[in-house]
This record gives sequence, C-alpha cells and structure tokens, in this order.
Amino acid sequence: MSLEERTLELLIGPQHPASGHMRLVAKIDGDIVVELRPNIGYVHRSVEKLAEVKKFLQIIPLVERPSLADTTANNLAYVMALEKLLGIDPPERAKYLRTLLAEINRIHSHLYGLGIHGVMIGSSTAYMWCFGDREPFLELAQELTGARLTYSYIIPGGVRRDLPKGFAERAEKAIKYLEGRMKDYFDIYFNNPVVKARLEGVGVLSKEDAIKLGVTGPNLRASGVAYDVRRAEPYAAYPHLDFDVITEEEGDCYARVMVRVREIMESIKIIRQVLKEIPEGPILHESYEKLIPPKLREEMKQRGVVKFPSVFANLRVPAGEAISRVEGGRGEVVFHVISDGKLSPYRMRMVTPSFRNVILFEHLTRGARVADIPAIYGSLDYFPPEADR
Amino acid sequence: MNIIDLLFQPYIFIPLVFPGLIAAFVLLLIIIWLERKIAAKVQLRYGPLYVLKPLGGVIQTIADLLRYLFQEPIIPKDVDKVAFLLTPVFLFGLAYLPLVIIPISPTYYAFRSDLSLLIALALATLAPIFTLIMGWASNNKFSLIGSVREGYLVTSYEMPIFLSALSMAVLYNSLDLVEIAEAQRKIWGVFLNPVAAANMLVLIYMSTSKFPFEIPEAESEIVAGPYTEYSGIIYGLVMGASYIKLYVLSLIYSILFLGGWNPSPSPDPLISGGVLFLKAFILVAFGAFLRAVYPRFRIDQAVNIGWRIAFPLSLLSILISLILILGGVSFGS
Amino acid sequence: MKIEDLKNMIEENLRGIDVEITTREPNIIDVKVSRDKIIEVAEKLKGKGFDHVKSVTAVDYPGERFEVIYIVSSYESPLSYFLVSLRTSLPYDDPRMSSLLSVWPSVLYQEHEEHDLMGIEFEGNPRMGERLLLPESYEGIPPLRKEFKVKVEGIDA
Amino acid sequence: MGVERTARHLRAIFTGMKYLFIGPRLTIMYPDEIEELPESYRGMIEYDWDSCIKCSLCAMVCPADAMKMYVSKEESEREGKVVKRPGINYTRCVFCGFCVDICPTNSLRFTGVHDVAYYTYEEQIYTPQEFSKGVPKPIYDREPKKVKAILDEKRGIVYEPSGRS
Repeated sequence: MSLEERTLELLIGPQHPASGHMRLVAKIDGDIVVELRPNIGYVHRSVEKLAEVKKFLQIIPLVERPSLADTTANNLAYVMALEKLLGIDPPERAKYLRTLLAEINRIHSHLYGLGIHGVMIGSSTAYMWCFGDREPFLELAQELTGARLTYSYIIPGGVRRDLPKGFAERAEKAIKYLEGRMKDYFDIYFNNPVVKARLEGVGVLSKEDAIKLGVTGPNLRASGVAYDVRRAEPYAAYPHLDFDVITEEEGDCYARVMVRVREIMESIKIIRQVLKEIPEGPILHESYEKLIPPKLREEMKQRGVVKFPSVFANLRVPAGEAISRVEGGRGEVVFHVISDGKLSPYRMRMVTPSFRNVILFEHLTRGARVADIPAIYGSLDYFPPEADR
Repeated sequence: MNIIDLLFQPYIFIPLVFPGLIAAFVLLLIIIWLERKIAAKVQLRYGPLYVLKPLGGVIQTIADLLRYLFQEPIIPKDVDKVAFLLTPVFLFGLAYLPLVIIPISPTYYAFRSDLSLLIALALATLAPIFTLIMGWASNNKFSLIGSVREGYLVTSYEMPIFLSALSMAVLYNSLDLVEIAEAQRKIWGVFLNPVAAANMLVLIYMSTSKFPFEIPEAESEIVAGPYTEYSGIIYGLVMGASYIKLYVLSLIYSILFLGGWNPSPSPDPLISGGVLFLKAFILVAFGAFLRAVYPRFRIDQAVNIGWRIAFPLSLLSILISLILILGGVSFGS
Repeated sequence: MKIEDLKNMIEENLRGIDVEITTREPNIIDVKVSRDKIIEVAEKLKGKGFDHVKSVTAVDYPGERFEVIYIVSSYESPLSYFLVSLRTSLPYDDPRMSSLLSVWPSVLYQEHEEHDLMGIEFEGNPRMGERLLLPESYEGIPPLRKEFKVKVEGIDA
Repeated sequence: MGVERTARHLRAIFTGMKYLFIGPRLTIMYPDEIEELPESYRGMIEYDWDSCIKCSLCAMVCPADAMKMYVSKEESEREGKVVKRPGINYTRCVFCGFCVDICPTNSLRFTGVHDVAYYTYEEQIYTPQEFSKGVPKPIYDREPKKVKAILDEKRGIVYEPSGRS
C-alpha cells in the first residue's frame, strides 16, 4: 500500500479544542505525522491596509489588537517608529514607565502561554494556576493604565498615566506572591515526570535551523541563540538596566518552557530595578506639553493623567521611513513605517513574532507523533490573530 | 416469600441494590461531582456551586443527568446507526456485569464459584470491545484514532492485570473471592506483596483512562476520541461507563489487596459490605484526584509502560508470591 | 563596530555590482540593487554573516513601480545591532522578481504574504499561486494595492 | 533514575494534596461581589452638556469611529451657525480613552461602569441628548457587595469588603 493510501488527512482546527483560530492540515501515517501545513488567515483583518486609512494616533489601538496577550510590544514598536520620524525622544521617566509596563506585560503574556501549553498536554491545573496567577499582574496594569489588556498606554512623546501612589508596594506584593508560588509550579508541573516525558526531546529545533528559519523570541533562545532586542538594540530604559538574556541549549519543548519560566524571573528583577531607579520628571515631551493650555497642564501634573494636545487629532508626520524593533513576550516585533507627510502612513509593515514562528509548525512536526502536535503547538506560544494581523 | 424478602435475597440484593446498580449509580453521581470539586479546590477555585449552594452544588450531576436526558442526541447522517446507538447501551449495561460475582460478606454473596476472581476480571474486559465498535461506527477520523488507541491500551494493560491478580490468587491458593477475602483476616494482601498492589493500582487507572493515562479521549489531540459524535443521553451513558468500570475494578482490588470486608465490626452483610464500599470509594476518589495532578501520556509511552514496566513487575509479583508460599506462609482453609 | 566601517565592509564586499549604499539613522544601511542582481547581493550579504530576514515589505507606487524591501540582520553581535534594508524596484506592469528563498529560508512565509496581498510574483518560491491570508475563493485586486479602496467614514453621524 | 522519578511523582501528588486541604481560592463571586475599580479605570463615558465647547476633537481622534458629531437643530438656529455635538456608539467604542484625554474642557469623563447589557443594537447608539443623560446603571438581581482587590504575598489576590456598598 503506497504512502498515499496509508496516510490519513486530519484537519485539526479551526473548530478543535486545541487549534486556536487556525487549521493544521496534518497528513498522518498511523501515529506518525508525515507532513503538516498550517492554514492561517482565519482572523486576518489586514491591519496594514486599515492603517493606510487611519490617522497616525488612531493606529495605536489598531496595532495592539492582534497580539492581545502582549499589546505593549506592538504599541511601543509602532510609537518608536513614529518618534524616529518625528525626531523626538521621550523624557527619562516616560522611558522607565514604558519599560515597567512592557515587563508586567511580558510576565502575564508568558503565564498565558504556559497555561495554554499546560492544558494542551492535559494538565488543567497548570492552566488554571497560570491564568489565576496572571490576575495580580492584570490588576497592576489596570491600576497603572486603566485597562487590563488593551492599554494604548504609549503615545508619541511619552506615556498617558503617571505612577499611582503606593504602586511600588503593591507591585512588590504581587511579585513576592509569584516568587513564592514558583516552587509549587515546579513540584506539580515542571518537574512532573509525565510533563518531562511529554516535552523533553519533543520538537527539537537545532541552532542552525533556528537561525535558518529566522524564528524569534523564546523559541530562538531555547536553541542556544542569545539574541534579544533589549540587548541587541537597547530601547526605552533597557540601556540602564542590568538583566541577562535567558538561553537554553536543547531546543526542545521543555527548553522553550524553561526559557519562558526563567524570563518571568528576569522580568521580576527588571521591574524591581525600574521601580527603584525611576527618575522624577515629566512624562510627556515638552514640545507637546507646551501645546496644552496652562490650566490643564497644572491639573495634568496634579492628577498624573496626561491631556492630549489638540494637534494629536491630526498628527502630521514628516515624510520618510523608519524601522523599529522591540522584544515582545513572544519575540521580536518589527515595524517599518513609510510616511509621505500626510495624516496617514503611506505604508505600514508590521511583522509579529507569531508570523515569524509559524514556519516552525511544518519544520518541527515532521516525523513527530499525533500527540506531539499540541505539545509542539503550545511550546511555540503561537497566537493566531498575531500571525494573521 | 413476599416481595420484601425476595428483595433481600442475596442473588437479587447484590446485583440490584448494594454493590450493584443503585449503589453504583449513586457512586457515579457523587464521584463525577467530587472529581470536579477536587480538581477545583486544587486549582484555587470552587467548582460546581450554584445547584443546591449550601451543600456546594452536590446535586450538580443530577442536573447534568437531566440535561443529558432532555438534550437531543444528534445522530450524524452517514453513521452506522445500529452500532452507533447500541454500543453505549451495551457499554453502560455490561459495565455492571462483574458486580454479580462480588461478595460483600463471608455468607452473603449472589453467586459463588471457585473461579469467581477470573469471572469478575473476564467480565470487566468486555468494555473495550464496544469502544472499538463505537469508534468505527461514528465514521469520524478522530473517533477512529481514539478507538484504535483504546485497542492499543487494552493490549498493554489487560495481561498485567490478570497476572497481578494471579499472583495474589497463588498466594491465597484459591480463585474464590470469598476465600481470598477471608484469608486476609489477619494481614492484608498489600503488605504481603506490595509490588503487585502498586502495579495493579496503576493498571486500574490505565484501564479506565484516568490521568495520566487519559489517552483514548485526549481532548487536545482528538477532540473526544471515540465519543466525539455522541451527544445527549448516549454521551451521558458513555461517560458514566468508565466510572462504573473503575468502581468495579476498585471493588476487585479492595478484595484482593485491602482485605475485602476485613476488620468489619459485625458479620452483618450491610456493615461488612460498607467497609468494602468505603475502600473502593477511596480508590475511585484517588483516581479522580489524579486529574488535578497529571497531564496525559502519549499512546506509545503508555504502551511502553504497559509492556516494559507493568508486565515484568507482574511476573516479579508472581515470583514474590511463590517465594512467600515456599517460605512457609500458608493460608486457606 | 561603527556604522561607517560596516558600510565600507559592505561596499568592499559588493564591489563590481552596481549597487547604491546609503546609511540612515544610527544602525540602518540601505542597499539599492536592480532585480536581476538581487540574488547575487543576497548571497554576498549572507556570506558576511547576515543570516536571516526580519521583514519583506512591498510598497506600491501606483503607475510607477513596486518597491520590495528585505530587512536583513544577524543574530550574532556585533552585526545584530545593524539592519540592512536590501531594496529593489519592479516595473508596475510586471511585478516579478526571483525569490530569495534559496539564500534565506526565513522569507518563505513573508514572500508568500506579499504575493497574496500585493500580487508580487516571487519566482522560485513554491507557495506562489496559493492563498495565505486571503480566503481560497478570493478573486480580484490584491487588497494591499492602492487601487483597492476601503470605505472610510467621516466624523458626522 | 527510577527512584528519583518516583520521588517526583510523590512530590507532585503531595503538592496536589497540599492545595486540596490548605489551598487559597482566587474566585470573586461576581454577581454577588463586584470589584471596586481603581480611579483611573477606563469604563463607559459620561458627557457634560454645558461645559462642552463643541470642538469635535473627540470625533476626530476616535480610532473606532464610535464618536460621531450630530447637528443639534435648536442651537444651530439660535446661534445662526451649524452647531454639532458628540454622540457615542458603544457597539464600536473600544474604551481607549483618547476622546477623554483630548477633550480640552474635561466634559468627557470616565465612569467605573463596564457591565451593562442591552436588548437591541440601536439602544447602544446614543445621540448627544441621551449621551448627556449619564451612564446607564448595571442591573443586578441581588444587591452586590462592593469588594476591593488587595494584592497579597501569600494568596495573590484577596477580595475584602470595602465598606460602602
């Protein structure tokens, strides 16, 4: 019986408990995956086309929506591209606040990825624990920005809210809680022999393949490539902060999970530094601050809530091109904004980490078992809307 | 003999009332609720709550049962109707069969034979056949894969279970459950042959696809395995069958290793039966608790455990029993 | 490593090919090349250590030309600080160029997307002709082209 | 190898047991307990009719085309020129708060209301007059208790009653 007759074509998704908004077309021979092609595009909204009909400031909520669990990275990358075109640099305090929100977002984005991966290999406890322990960080973000996930916190020239009083103490409590829980996570899930059996040696990505396929984020670093945009091209407050780039060597599902867990610990270290070293000062660039009527400016300082200058409604960005990149939770976000001096960008290219990691589905599942498909899918922390945009 | 006395005749009472239909059904309702509550508590949440709130939603399963009863069971167009509809009935019905042979006190048993252990285990092996038929009848790729996985699992747990049971039968020099239970008056089987006890416990959880062996209906891989196309009461029957099988195997396990009804305060069948039921309940509850601790194995790993670990261990446990016998440990009448 | 010495290194590396190299901002080098020389330039850049493509952008200048921009970089420092934007322009009526898949496998999905949404033909890329993000049944103007108009609402009710 | 693996099995089961008996719970009993949201929370928007200077900046900046300018007839006649006031369409609003932050006279303000349900689509589109009548109150069938989310080192989040209900 030739290979064609033996193989069964299995359509995993988009209506499937563990496929997300995409379809995996898997050709399987018995329990072995012969070939798997991801079929994406189910939640494609063409953010790049919409951006060409929206004004510059209106694009901020638009670019955040695709990667809902990690919105700060897209928001920050887009605004950094605008600031390069506008030729302005945000005040120091605003840079520290951007870093603070980016790291809080990284922690609960990693917890989101770990939780989804947990339920994909069967551990509903890992899922419930991770999603439960995300809550304190969503509360922190809600207190700082006013929203739980869709912050739109970063605007050209600075940020929209100042640090509430007593935020550092509450943040310290949330961090101590997560640190205290880590031992139980390791006992019940990460060191669980069944988890190790399901993840170790599964979906191995060699260092050469990781580089050849151009993947990014924890999936890249788990194969031994020490590339992190926060070190390669430091932005916001990262030049002044001391942190390590987390890497593992094996490049299998377990290594990817371990990179995310250790990155949570690293983000905790960063948050503590930011909250300790954050300088005083304005949180909006003075060229915009002086456009605000004095009475509102006083109130702004006193309430810590930034008022937009009316020019923001029709922000005009000088003609030119800007490329910016940011290390999001799932990997490197690259923005390429081309402006022709009008109210809307001429062309905005947004490359998200999941779109660069989608090639791994084909590569890692060749020869794997059917039960390895969800294990590999979850370990990539892949988010379909982020890949489709 | 009026109807009441007839009811209390052992050959009616055991299969129908105590360890049989009604007790199993009540245990089924409680254990599904308990599983969700245990998993909820370990996962920092409450679980079912709003049905009879003061008691923590204890009749949630009854509410689910009513929902299943009134839900329309959707029968897909090109499905093998006869097999599709009958297999759940057989699966649920035959899951009770081994209960007829299980004694609950030295004098009170429905049917006694000197091969009762073999009969009980043999009847317990009927279930997987219907899962296979169910998978084929649903005409769905995921069901097919799920049922083939069940087939693989059967090959890897059925034999070691029999061998472990055999090792205890060798120790007690009898295949009759009543004699086995009576022989453990002084010391339980688990202390004599712990290898067989541990091995058989793991195999019981493998045979009823409890975590970490929840492989045939692995939700994140093959939707619901053989039960994908089922809905309404036929799904309810199928879901309940695996718990009944776990209950039956736990009863057999309690008799073999945990001394059956021993240290029962009085020879009255209800009391000694209660002790046996309690032990079985604890085993079933522990199976439910495992859902909150473990992810699931891959099918090749489970078969690997069955052949490379469980099978040699069951041979070893037979060896241990033989050594104990030769060493002069004697039981029996 | 400063941007000037990288620029000199690239200039020296690409001697003999008519290529236009300019530097922009602290870490971006633009390399403009015609479409039939792009594979050669790509191989030379890869030889220098630029091992992956971060983004493939096609820009539509209606009636005039299409511009395809490859943002290339390396994972190892010191090159990881720099971005090289390798650009070529295609005539508007014949948006075809050879795919760089043979040089950088990481362009597979990006080129496929630009083909799907902008209608650029990358010869050598196995995914041409297939849809990636658009529904299989979609016919008509590739949506990212300027001639594809999107309904816009004013601020009045 | 086998011994260490068994030890890990037992540790996993023991951790599960630990949480079974002494584990905290993170659940907030939503309809009976509602969380008192921080002051900066971006909920539904209230519109102050008088302080509005009708500059239509909010409609210009709205990313989701939710804020639209309605011509208000009687004011246009009275002042002789076209007067437009903002009305909001909550089916489109993404609660980003750009309109509130750009309004030069603070006549658009946030409220903590976020859990309001509507029967029809049209009900969610507010003309300026309805918009200025204030934010609808959520309807609960039992009087909910207001609780505050307190971050806690041992239990993550603890919801303590915050007095005023």
